Amino acid sequence: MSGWTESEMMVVAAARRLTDERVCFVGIGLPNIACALAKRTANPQLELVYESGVFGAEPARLPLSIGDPTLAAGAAAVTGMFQLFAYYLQGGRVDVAFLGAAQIDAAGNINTTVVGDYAAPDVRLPGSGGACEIGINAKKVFVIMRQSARSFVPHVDFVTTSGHPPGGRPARWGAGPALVVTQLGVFGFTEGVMQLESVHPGVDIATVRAACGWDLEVDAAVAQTPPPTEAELAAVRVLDPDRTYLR
Amino acid sequence: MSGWTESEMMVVAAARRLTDERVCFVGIGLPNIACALAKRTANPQLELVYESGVFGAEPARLPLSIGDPTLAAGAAAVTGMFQLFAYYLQGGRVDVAFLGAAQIDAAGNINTTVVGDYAAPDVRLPGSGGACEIGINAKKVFVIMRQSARSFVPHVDFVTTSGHPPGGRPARWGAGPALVVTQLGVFGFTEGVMQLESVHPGVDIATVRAACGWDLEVDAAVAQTPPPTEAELAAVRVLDPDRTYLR
Amino acid sequence: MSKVASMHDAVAALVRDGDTVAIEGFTHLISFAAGHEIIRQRRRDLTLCRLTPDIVYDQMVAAGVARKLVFSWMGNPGVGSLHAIRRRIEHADPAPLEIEEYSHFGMVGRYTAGAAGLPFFPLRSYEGSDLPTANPRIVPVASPYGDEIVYAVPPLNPDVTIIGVQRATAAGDAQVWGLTGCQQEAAFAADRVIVVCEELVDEAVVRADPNRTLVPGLVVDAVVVVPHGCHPSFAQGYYDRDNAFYLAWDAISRDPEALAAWIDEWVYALADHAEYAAKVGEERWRELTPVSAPSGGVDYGSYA
Amino acid sequence: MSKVASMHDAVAALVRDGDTVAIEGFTHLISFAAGHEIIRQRRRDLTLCRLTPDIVYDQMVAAGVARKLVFSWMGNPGVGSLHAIRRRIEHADPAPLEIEEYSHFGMVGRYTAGAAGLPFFPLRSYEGSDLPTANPRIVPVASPYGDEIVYAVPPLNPDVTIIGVQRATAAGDAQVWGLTGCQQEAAFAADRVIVVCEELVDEAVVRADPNRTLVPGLVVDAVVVVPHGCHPSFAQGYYDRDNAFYLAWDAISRDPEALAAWIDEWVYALADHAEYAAKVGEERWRELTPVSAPSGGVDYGSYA
Repeated sequence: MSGWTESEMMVVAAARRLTDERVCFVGIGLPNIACALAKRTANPQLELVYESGVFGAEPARLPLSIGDPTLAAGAAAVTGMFQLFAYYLQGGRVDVAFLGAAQIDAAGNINTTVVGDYAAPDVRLPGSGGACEIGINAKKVFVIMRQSARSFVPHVDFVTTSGHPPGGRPARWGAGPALVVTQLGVFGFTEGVMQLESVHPGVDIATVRAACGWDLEVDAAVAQTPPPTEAELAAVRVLDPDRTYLR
Repeated sequence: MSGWTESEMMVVAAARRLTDERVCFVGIGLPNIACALAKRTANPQLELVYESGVFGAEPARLPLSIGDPTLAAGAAAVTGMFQLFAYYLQGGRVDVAFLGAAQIDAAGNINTTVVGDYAAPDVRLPGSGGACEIGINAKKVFVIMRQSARSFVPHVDFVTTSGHPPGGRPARWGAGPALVVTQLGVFGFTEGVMQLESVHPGVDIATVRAACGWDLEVDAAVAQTPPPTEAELAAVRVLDPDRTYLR
Repeated sequence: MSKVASMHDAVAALVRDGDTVAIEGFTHLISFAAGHEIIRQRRRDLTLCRLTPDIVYDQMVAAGVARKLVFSWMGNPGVGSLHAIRRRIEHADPAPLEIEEYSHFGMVGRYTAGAAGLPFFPLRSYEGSDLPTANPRIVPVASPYGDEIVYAVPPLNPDVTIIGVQRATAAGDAQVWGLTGCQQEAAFAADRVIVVCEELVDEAVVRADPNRTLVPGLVVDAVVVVPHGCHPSFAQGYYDRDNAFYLAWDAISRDPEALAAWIDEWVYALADHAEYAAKVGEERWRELTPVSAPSGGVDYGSYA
Repeated sequence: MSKVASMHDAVAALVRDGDTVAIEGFTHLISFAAGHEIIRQRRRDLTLCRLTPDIVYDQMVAAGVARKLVFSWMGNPGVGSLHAIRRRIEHADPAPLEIEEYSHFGMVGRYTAGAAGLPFFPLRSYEGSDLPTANPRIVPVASPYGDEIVYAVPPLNPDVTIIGVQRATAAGDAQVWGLTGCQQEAAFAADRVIVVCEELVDEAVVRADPNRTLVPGLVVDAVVVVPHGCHPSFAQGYYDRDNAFYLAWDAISRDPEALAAWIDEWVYALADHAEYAAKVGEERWRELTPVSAPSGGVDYGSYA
């Protein structure tokens, strides 16, 4: 069981941050795995909410998407998307939302729409899904994504989900991004600017800085993320035994 | 079986008008009985819609209110009131609505709110219920009510549900009232003004005029409503065997 | 984790003098048991909200718990008037009663806006009606597309919503069949929610059919188990509306002394709804119990 | 009274060149069978609407049926991209594809406004996002109460909505369990509706559990019975998502020739979905069939 991949460290670090949360809105992609892991490790009481219309899921396997039948079967409630977005999300019942991102900038602006120009894109990404309103209506937003100089950019090409603008986030925008977990480290926000909170074991600060498109200031004494426990790794590998999603 | 009450003639005459309709929104009170009768006589295919959230009811007994459990049991669909009002009614799926009224005037304005001044009422009536929006969103509106000089008034004390204003009904108000059935006769609207279409058997025109608060013009050759058939009366009396509701 | 409480304790903890309270359920699953306990605990100055104030609100108003009524249709359904409420509105007898009046979809829209965190809800109603004059909170709003005008109603966020349901878990996941009215919206719109269930069931029962869940435990503060708790209204599949009581209420409600005596006998003299149900008597419950009509089942599949 | 039709006849009668078409179902009950028949009948210039254009829309776009896409999330869920769609957007290869983009709740709000006859739907979204710049149909709207601003989206009324359901009657009353997405709103918003069911059931089955009815026959024009009609997506309780296919699609979709060959082999060369299902094979269907997990039942009571 010793040794772990960067992806495994990333989802383990993300799952841990859900220890004290109650209601978590689960985004598509990596958040799906991180939250499924949290439910099996850090916080079995966590209430998982999916934009597909599920509240209180108890997934019996790794959900293959946010609309997997394992999420509906055995859930506390399954409802239409209107009710899910209007009453659960917009009504303020979600403590934390875990989102993915293709690009993020130091202000926490998230881009999942397009690389390059909107009208003539270099890469057309999936788009908002529910992320735009989730980022506004959840009490706080966590992000999990792979970090590189191409994904951690000075300015996102397109703001899909709003971060912390200069001068602060207006109250009606909600609290916005509070945490970013990558394969290299964990980031928080101080006065609306992303800061490295911890680096994962075996990662040096130069690597983190190189995988960041802006000049990231890092305290030399930055903490190290505690390594995955045996129990955490075992749970990850039960979820994704063939490493289909966590290479 | 020979002989019938005024109330029986009234609901029979009302039920017949649903012969060619498909989807009927059933108001509280007398409409409830008239529509239940229509379903058993004039039009067994009639789809009954209730503001309580029922579509395609097959009431096994006279519903005691528009929220009777016999309406939900065996219906084609039971849904929340949001969906019922938003999608079925406001979405334009209702062919005809059958409403009751405490007061009506020659323009078809309906009052179910108050007799006297709103702020200091002589008689506080139940209020709109769904009638205000039903009157706007159903493709047409039928009314069933007891007629007297106190209920057929020159001007209603309060417009709960809009009739035909001078100059015509604006398009966004919908078509509005098309028919009024009372214990004395059947009324239609010509250029937005109520006209007697037929008198019930045994009722003379003077009685109809006396039971009208405005100077009702009546053609001396006005038609007579065909009397209830044996089958219609039998169906009425199965619905209300103790004459609790149709004295 | 269990939120199960007695009705006494739930009302004592969650319903406060001056609160805006909604006991919802459209003709179906009206928690008379909760209304009676609010009377018993002598709450005062409540703003009572409900699409259809019916007998339970007539009783509560007669007992003096309310200063204001927010509603869309006020009557004894299928029978006639609520005379205690009428006396207060028509004659300020024994005291005035403030009213705030909408249509049904207006009230549904208000709960919907309240549940959805929206500052208003747009609807196609009120054209040509005097209601917006009587209630200036009903206002026109222009569409940002083209020149269409619709009407808006403001959000309604009760301090407490109380709903009757057929079954719930100890955590408050509540399932309803038959008429579901606007209980979901009223519950999500509220600061506090009391679920009053006919039966307490294991979590496994709810999780076997999650589409049936109308209100999740997430928004529920207390679960009160009260068999027959909605009498004389009904619980689909459990008991019928007690129509004789609805008919009888007309005479009781017309006579203030008879009404006061009824409240004394059926509310104050009884400790709780169990005593009420015993007083109604087994024979009546037998008469009100419908013949079984099972829903059949569906298969969700197990995806492990 | 029966609306039962073959998929060929339903598409031939109800889907026209130039139509705005929504095949809805959020990951669940996506009618691939209908998408394939639209390809087979070589419809052109469609505006395809859907919260989540996924593989079936990639196939339809690749086959040349669409001129425009209206959506909120476009991808191969859990896997990656839809390459045929990306080629058209990124490189106009082999032709441009117009897009109109919202968020999920924006699309849900659009169907809701469309179903409810509202000129707009208000929602709390889009603050600080570039989406309103990219799509000028997303506009701010002021609350008529106080000075709050929310955003509005315009109604979406498809010419045709096609939904997959687990069971329906010949009259079109359709019942769904598991994820219900926004099929109800999309159906009520449409001019024409095709219901594609796994099973045709007697009216008595539906009427025994009317709360399960998502879409009434009232709004349905054709009922098409297609077992396994949503493969490779899933039907709760009937079959699982065929994840191997979703994973395999990535490579197929990246290669225009492989994609064209796939459409030839799996759509054009087959007369209908029955042939498709036979070609998938009994072994695969066995693998995808979940273990039974019955819902249990409730009692509605008989009130005669």
